[in-house]
Amino acid sequence: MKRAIVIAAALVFGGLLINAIVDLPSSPVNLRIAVADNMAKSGVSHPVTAVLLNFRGYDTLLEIAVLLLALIGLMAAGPMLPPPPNQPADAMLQKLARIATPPVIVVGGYLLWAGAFRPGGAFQAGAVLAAAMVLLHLSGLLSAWNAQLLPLARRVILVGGFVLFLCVSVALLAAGSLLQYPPEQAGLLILLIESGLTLSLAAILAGLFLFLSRDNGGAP
Amino acid sequence: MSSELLFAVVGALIFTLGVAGTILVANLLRRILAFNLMGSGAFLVLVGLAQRGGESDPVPHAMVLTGIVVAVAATALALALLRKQHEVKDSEEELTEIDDG
Amino acid sequence: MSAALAFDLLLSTALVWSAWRTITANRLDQAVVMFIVFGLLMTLAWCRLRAPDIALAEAAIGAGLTGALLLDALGALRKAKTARRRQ
Amino acid sequence: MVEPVTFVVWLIVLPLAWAAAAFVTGERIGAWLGVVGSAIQTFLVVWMVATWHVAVPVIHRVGGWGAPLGIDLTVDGLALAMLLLTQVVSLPLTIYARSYFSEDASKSRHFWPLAGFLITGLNALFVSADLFNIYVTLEIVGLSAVSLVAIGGGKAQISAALRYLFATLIGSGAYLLGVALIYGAFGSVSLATLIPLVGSNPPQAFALAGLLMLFGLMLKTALFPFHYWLPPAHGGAAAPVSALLSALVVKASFYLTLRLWTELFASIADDIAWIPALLGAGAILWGSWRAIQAIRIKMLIAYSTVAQLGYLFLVFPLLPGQDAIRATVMQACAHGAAKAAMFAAAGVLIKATGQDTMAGLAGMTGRLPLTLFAFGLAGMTLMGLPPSSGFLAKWQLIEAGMARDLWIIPVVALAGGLLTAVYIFRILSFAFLLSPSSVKIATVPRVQEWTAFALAAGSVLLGLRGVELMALLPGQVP
Repeated sequence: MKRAIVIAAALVFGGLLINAIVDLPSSPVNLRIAVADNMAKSGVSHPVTAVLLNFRGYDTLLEIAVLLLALIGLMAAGPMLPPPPNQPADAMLQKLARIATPPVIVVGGYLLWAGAFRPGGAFQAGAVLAAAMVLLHLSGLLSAWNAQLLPLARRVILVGGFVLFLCVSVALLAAGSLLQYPPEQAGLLILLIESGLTLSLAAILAGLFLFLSRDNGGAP
Repeated sequence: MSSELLFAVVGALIFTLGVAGTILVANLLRRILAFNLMGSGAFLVLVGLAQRGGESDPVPHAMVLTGIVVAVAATALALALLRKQHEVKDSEEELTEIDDG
Repeated sequence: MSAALAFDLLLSTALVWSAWRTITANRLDQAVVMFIVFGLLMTLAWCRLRAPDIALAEAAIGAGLTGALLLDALGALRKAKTARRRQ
Repeated sequence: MVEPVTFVVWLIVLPLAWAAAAFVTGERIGAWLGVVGSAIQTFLVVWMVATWHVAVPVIHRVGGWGAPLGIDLTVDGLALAMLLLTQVVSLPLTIYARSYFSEDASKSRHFWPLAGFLITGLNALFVSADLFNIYVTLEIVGLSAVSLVAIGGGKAQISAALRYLFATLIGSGAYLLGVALIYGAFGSVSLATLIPLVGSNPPQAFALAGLLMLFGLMLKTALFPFHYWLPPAHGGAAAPVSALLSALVVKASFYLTLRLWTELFASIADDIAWIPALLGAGAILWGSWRAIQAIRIKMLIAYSTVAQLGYLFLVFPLLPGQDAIRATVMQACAHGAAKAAMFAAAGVLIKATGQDTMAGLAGMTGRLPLTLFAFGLAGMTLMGLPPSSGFLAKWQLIEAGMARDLWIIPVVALAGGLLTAVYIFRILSFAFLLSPSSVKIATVPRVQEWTAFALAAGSVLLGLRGVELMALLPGQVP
């Protein structure tokens, strides 16, 4: 009964939604023009990076907060089993991981640097580095993290990029408002923020996996 | 219909599927999948609809990047809670078994 | 009909189909695999929408990391289940 | 001289900073950072209120770009009232929490960073004038609230957190699709840009977006019948968390509902205003009924929240009338302070007796008089007895309803007050009438009793100072 009602409601809703989308006249505001007009003052030449780190940089600051708090929530609530002893993993896989890691780091660095003028940036770079860490973990070269015993250095790396971003945002209050970059220094400041974010994002994204991954291989 | 509008319509369909799934599916891991479908559908509507004139628009691109990161944060939290729930269930069942014995 | 639009129609069908299978697949592992396929198809869709930044992020985070998290969770839940049966 | 409006940025930055610092330093320093940070925030917001004299909203353009390219923060009287409520309630709760969690390092280690992010999210939400930015703040609030519920780590907390998580995620998913449709329809997500563009004949996608966003927000506010997730989450969490959630978190999504209803969606809202009012009436009756039947103290308080949230929605047919907004803001503040006091007092009672049942309260008046007095005062506010702020809120609600000949509103409000009296007296009767049991009670630090009492006394005294609070709202004249 519930099933039939939900499916019927979903059909009606989907129909209305598609009808509304297809019927829509063109929009009165066009932000592409505003973005293009202000690109010269943004400090970067890739429009998406300009929106992400400058025009709507405040969204990004809060978004890193979401990521960080989800990681803390995960540590607070996640499985509390002790990490298993390192499994002697497949030698072939370890060799592969060892060979793959340096180029992956190079790719991450490239993506970070490329973000200023073409697709790429801190998120993609951080995600690629996090993937490398997950790969190292799966091949047994990097052990899982224990949420209950987190060394100070690791905590600092996890929040470092966010704190750097926050400090730059607040320092720029002197110019009048939060995150108001002076156009001449905008490029440099954005690169600084993105470099910090890349390291922290890599740690946080990998942490989402490494804090949870407790029972790989171990017999129950 | 332009390709962009086509993707917006597909996004609407996927969102609807996701909502129905989140409500109807009992298994919690599946509900997490369904919730992710909702998000992807909304992202497709956002970009597809904004670009229905055929011109690329960087503002929704940045919003979707933000949205993808928020979605993975929510998914990881949900999975952590789900795994903890299983762990708690297991240990409590063991306890009752010990009590019974 | 142009080749591009034909490709988009094909991609759209595949997207909706994989989303449908994600919800309706009989087994949980099939559902997770279908979801990862869906993520990869989304990456293609972002390329078609001229959003390479999102395509990169979707491939790395949406399909990659989320997929790894889901597979890991699936393994853990399954192990918990067999452990319970054995008792 | 520094303009007080720049303080609003500090209300967002400060809790972010102490949340991050508390994560690095651990629970002992983190607790102090939380208390000191909340004290500074309270000081700033009080200063803002004291120097507030403008009738037009004050705008802070983040990045210096200005909407629609950038994101604007807008402070008006309504936002300021909510900022005041948030800081004034969270300061005593941080002091309470520092004592409450002092014996349990594994819980407080995560409590402080999460509480900091939660307060950031609330403050940022109240002042954001950008629909997509509001989505991000909603996610901060939702995910940190869910994580806080899960901190206990017990079976009940984890399932409550999961249920809450799915509800809040469906809510924000619906909201996000609404934002996508609005960006598609108008090309902007800035409220200031959108409001003049809507006009009298908006496209169908706009109406659909309105329904999606308002539905998502009502789900997050736990409006009956979407309240299913609230009682286990608020009733199962640790006492300081329950207090934060019931007093503030549900008010945030309510605030957004009110704001979008009267500003952005005014053209479509008039025809459907009876729906939230009807659901609100349902919430008052159903929530009170379940509270009367409750066996556990915290479940009673949680169901009371479901009922009290109903009052907030009763005024919707009277919007955008200024008297209606005043009544509902007063109710939000009264309930915020009183409910925080009640959960704090319940936390003391549960720690002392070691059990969360009404029967455990037998004869507690002799042993914890201050805490029971606090509970009684908070109950007075919820019932709406003079001179409490709850009385002021209900009085304004009844007056606004009668001014428009909507008699049903006063009738429901008075019936709700009677039902509230039933469950408040029921819980007090256990404490007063039953003979003291011989069970030994644990000692609870006095600071927890006093903070609970301060919040309860505040909820009553606000009734005498209601005019000053209401003076913040003249900008809302239609």
